Amino acid sequence: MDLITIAFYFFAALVLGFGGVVVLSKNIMHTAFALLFTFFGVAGLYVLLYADFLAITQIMIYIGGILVLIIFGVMLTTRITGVDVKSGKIGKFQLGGAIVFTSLMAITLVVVFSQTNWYQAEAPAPDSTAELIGVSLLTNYLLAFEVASVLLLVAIVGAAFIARKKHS
Amino acid sequence: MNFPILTWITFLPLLGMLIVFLIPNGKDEKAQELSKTIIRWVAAGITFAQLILAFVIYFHFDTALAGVNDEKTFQFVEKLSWINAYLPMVGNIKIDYFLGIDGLSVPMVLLTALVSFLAIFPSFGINKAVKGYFAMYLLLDLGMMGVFVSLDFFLFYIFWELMLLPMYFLIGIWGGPRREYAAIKFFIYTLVGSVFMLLVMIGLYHSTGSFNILDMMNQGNFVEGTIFGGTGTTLRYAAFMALFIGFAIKVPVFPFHTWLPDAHVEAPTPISVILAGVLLKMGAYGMIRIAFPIFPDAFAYFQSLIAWIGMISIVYGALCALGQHQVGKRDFKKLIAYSSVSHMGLVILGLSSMRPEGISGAIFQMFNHGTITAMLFMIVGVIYDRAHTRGLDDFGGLAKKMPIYTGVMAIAFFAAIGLPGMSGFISEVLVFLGAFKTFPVLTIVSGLSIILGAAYMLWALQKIFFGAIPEKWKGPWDPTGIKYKTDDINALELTALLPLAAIVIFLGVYPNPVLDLMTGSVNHFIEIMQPYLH
Amino acid sequence: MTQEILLLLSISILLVPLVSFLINIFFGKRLGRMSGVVGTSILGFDFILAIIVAYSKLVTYADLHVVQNKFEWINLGTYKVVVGFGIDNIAAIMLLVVTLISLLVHLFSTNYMEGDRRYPTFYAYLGLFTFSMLGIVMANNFLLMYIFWELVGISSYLLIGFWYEKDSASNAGKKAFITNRIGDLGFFAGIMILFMTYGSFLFEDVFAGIASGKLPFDNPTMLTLAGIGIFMGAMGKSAQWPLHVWLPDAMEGPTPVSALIHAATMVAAGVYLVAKVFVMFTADALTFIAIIGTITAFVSASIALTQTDFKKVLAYSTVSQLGFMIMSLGTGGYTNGFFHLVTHAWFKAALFLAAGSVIHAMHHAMHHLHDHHSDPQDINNMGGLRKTMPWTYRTFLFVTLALSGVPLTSGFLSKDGILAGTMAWAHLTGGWHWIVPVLGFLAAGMTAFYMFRLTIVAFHGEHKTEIAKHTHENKLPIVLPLVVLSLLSFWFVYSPNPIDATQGWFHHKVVAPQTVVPAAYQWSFLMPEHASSALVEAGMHSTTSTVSHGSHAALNAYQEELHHYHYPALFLSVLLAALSILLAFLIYQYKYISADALEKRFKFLHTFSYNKWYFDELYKATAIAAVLALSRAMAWFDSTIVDGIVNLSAKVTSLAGKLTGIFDNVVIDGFVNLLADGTGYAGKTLRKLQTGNIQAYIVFALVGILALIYFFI
Amino acid sequence: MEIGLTHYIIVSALLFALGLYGIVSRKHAVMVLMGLELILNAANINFVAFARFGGMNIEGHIAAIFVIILAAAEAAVALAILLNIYQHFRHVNVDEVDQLKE
Repeated sequence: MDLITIAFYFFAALVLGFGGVVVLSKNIMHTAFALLFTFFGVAGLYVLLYADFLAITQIMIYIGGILVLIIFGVMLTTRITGVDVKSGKIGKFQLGGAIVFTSLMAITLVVVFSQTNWYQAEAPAPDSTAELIGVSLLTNYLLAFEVASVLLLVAIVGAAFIARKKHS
Repeated sequence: MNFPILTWITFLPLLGMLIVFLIPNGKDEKAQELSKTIIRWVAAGITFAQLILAFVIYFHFDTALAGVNDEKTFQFVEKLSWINAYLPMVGNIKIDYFLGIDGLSVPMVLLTALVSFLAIFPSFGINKAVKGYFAMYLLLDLGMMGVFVSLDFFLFYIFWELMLLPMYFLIGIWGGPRREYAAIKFFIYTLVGSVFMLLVMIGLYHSTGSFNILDMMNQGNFVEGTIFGGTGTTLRYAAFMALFIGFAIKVPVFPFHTWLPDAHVEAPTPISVILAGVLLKMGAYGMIRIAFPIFPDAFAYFQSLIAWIGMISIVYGALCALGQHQVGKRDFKKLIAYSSVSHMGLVILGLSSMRPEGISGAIFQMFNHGTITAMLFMIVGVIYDRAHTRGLDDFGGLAKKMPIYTGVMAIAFFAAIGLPGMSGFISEVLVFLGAFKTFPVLTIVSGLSIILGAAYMLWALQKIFFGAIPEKWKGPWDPTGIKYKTDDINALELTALLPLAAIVIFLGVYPNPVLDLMTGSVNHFIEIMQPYLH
Repeated sequence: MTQEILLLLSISILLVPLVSFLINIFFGKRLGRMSGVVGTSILGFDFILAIIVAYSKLVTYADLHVVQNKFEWINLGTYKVVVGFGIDNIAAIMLLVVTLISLLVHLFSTNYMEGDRRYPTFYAYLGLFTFSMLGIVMANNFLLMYIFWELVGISSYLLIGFWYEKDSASNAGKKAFITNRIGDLGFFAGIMILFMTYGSFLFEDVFAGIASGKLPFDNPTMLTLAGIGIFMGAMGKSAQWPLHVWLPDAMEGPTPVSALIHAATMVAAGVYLVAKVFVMFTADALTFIAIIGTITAFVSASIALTQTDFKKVLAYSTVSQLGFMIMSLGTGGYTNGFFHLVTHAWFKAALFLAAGSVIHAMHHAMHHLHDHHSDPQDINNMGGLRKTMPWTYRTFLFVTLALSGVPLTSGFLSKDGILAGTMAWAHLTGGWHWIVPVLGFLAAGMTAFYMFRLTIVAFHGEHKTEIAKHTHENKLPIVLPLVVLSLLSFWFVYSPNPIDATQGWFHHKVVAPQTVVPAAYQWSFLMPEHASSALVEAGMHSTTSTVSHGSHAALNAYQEELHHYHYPALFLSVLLAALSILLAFLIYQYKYISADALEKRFKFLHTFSYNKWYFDELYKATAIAAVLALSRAMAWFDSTIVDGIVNLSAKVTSLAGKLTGIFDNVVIDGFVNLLADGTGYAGKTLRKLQTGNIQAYIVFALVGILALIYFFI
Repeated sequence: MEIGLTHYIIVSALLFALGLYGIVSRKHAVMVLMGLELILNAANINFVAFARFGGMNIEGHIAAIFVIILAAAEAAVALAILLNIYQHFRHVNVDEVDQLKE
């Protein structure tokens, strides 16, 4: 077992373990913090996959942005002053269905993924992907890039518009 | 040129529809009026842009390239694979998005753009469901343009059907008192034609394995043993006849013409303009683009029958038009509708001659009939808007009241009776010269229409404009002076009419700008047909 | 002057009146009264140009048959339409005639049309007419000829119906146009035959083609038919029987228009056309032409005898004289026919303008007397105008003499030539053809009679009404054209010898071209004798470049015969004219013979003539009624039978629809309802799944995806 | 055993399944959103893994970046909607927001 293998299993465990906490925990604040660690784990996996730029992005945006946003959401929509910071339960029938079908899905995916003979090609590890991504974004994917920026703008404006207090 | 100009010119109206739909209706009355005005001008803008594109096409069109059955010499070609799928039982279905124009279609593209733009102006008077009207109008425009630019039979068929629907609503909703009857009649007639076309289209696909019209023209592509394989078989004759009838209904020729008077009488003015100006041309266009070159052997077999049909339409239409002076309600529009039958018969006669002057004349006649009849219907619309009647007996002496209007009207009337110096004369002469070489006697008989045409047109001119003015029209049209400030034709109506008048006169003196477009293609077309003619 | 400049000038002559038309139609309202001055001065300029061109052609290029250009108008690749303009001798002379008469009419109208509401429009139409007429004159091909032919027709239509408030005027315009169109159909058919055979519209190409022996459909009858077809165009325009009915009605137009269009120029276009294509008529076609001309001359002269409307008399006289010209051409008298066209143009224009002068004066007098009911054109309302309108009377009398064929006038020269020609022709062809000169002489005699009847009743004697008493001589713009035109009717304008025109310049410049028709189908006496063995060469010779002219031309049998008949015809016609004039004086001036008694005695003939041989009624009862009935029947057929079938099929379909509907309801619907009920039940059950809960939906989607995955793996 | 593509994608598959379970089983809307984030991350892992083992091409990374962008936008809008729902219903329990039913 070399270092990479160890690192992989560590990060995989991090991701799946905290992922499990995210979906199973009753306390909404716990969930949020578990999500933080899940994202960290994913970032670690990225590093192992030579995706240094993405790893940084993952930490910056997910942890710095999205997670904070989610926590804000939790704060704003849950009566913190009250006791009920927990998520309510759902019906037993539905819960059963959810468990059965998601595990079925998991099994199916795992079986399919492991049995498929994927196309693979060896390639040397690049020095840094940041430059490559930057060049690609401003050449081949310029349009998509611009559209994405417009999308973000629209999302911001739209979110602000939807969330504003209505004076009625 | 990489710019997909044909796609643009065809689908611009779609953009227009979208914009029209997005314009809010407005809450109070003032806002509603504003919204209507905006919608009208958006439609005008879109069709004007289309006209500009048509001019771009005109100026970039290379008259040296013949087209017809040769994909390489088609121009502005756009060819994309559209549907390419394997279906169990049917086999491989391959339909292309295949657009292109040659000398046979370019005059029609120009005409469509021109008439669609100019007919917007009479549409300004429509006040009922303006948004729907202009949306339908633009959809109609799309369908018409599509028919003239598509080179894939399936695509052609889709545009053909696409144009039917808005027409049905335009007549059925915005029409006159018997609009439902007329709309349904129009719809069913055309649908019957379409069914014929569909059947033959499927048969052709089976025989050639392609929906490409150009491939179908190549007789070598017909697989032996399939339904339309071989030459001169009964099935081919039947298929040709089915196609011919399908197109003839649209032209329309005797005896498939009775939808036309009803549709014209009931349709609102701008729709009559489009109907006569563009729609009727599709039938004849379909014949030279599809029916004749795909089944040249059957054309040769039926050539004299087609000439007969043309001759009968010419004389019969003229006689019926003359008869309108004596029976029925003496409806002005009906008169012009029958004159259309007569004039379109001339197109059929010209096509049947299979000679360069005859076919050029026929295509030119299609163009001219488009402009002249568009003028005539707009002219009827002008007095109908004011007097709310189209009866020939209801008028008289308008020349004194409306001198400018009378002048424009005289141009249109004289053009319709084939007066030299007007474009109609050139095409009429070319058709007659061509047809005379192939069918001398029929041509002389058709020539009777020269006399009959003068008779019914001058009669109408006299009824409406000369003599004494009836008591009820003595005063101004609109005593309040709000809608009609002067008694004469107003600037908006003149805007629509004057370009047409200018074109009619210009092409009458110097027809080459349009004739040159088609010369190469027509000659090539005849070369293709020649081996099959007796 | 080079040929190019000559042609350039000719084309300017053509376009100048068009400029006048455009100016007056677009700026007429602003010009107001000035439009008359503008129109007249433009025409004056045009006339000067015409003099230059005509002189240049007749003198400088006398050796050249035609000065012409050609240009490609329509090019259809394998197939070209070449047209052009050309000036030959007759065109040069026609240019003078048209522009001068048009100028005089413009001048005349400045006074005559004064006060009309549509004064500028009138000048615009005159310009349009002059343009079209000059186009006919200059065309060197059938197509342009036909085009201007129609344009002339339309300008005539507009001018006849100028006072459109009157139903009679707009009816007359319509009648004229449609009658002309009938002729034009024949004209066009002829053109189609020729174009199909020779592939060109140019006169020279067609003639060269005929001369080369190529015949339409390889059939000489078709050549004859083509000729007759083209002649039909002439019949329409020149109002030949049986298409003559429109011309008298056309008098509804303003009188200057009658003078310009319906007397001097447009109606002469038919004659001009026949002269232009004279060389291609076969013997049969020529005979047909001669007979039509003769009938026209005789019939209309007989009608003119009894008419009481001033202008109607002149109109029938015009028709009759046109018949003379056509008759002359048909009998091979090319020069004399065209000569009569020119001389007739002057004096008939003068007659009409004089009529206009009289009507104008009558109008003024009626206005003065506040009389709005009398007919200012009825000669029975006139009388004694000699005293009140001396200049009009003098000129009128002189041109009446010219028309009657009295020596020392131009009319004498030309009419005598025509009559001699018919006699020569009848002699050479023999048999029943003698009827042509006989009727010709009769018509000539009648001409003198009715013209003097008109003069005496209108101008001599006492004033028959108050109105006539109050007439006054008109102003200079009306009188001057009369004087000019009268001067042109003197013999010395054409020939130094008052009894023999062949010595004059006219007969030297206008020489019959040699026929191109193959010898087998043409009168042998019209064939040039020296070249009868080399027909083709002769044909080519006459059409392509030069025509030998003057007295050195090879005399053919016809010309020799013409010489023989010169004096007999001369004496006979002078005698007839003198007798007729005498008779007129006896009846109307001195009243030795009572006109009423004569009328009663020959009641039938009088009614027949007075009612114009009932041609209008005949046409109305036959051709027009038939066409109208046919069109009515067709319209009925269309709306009842054809549309009936359509509606019937619709009804049958809807009936079938109803029947299948019943079947549907009972059988199919039963089955369908069963299905529907089943579906409905299933739906109700399944509806419970539609909880509206997003998470439940996701679960369903999940199930679906899994199912798909398992299905495909 | 060498850590290869299969390992990564199995991790991603399991993460996906977890996210799915989160979406389906949780009541609180924010938690549903978190489940969604897990699914997106699972997808991203796939992208990057395939990019790494399919010849080190950059396209996978680009796709992942766009997914992140989308996630950010989605989170913003979704939370805004949540706030709205909260104002309307005074709670954010998805199973009780069943206006779609009718």
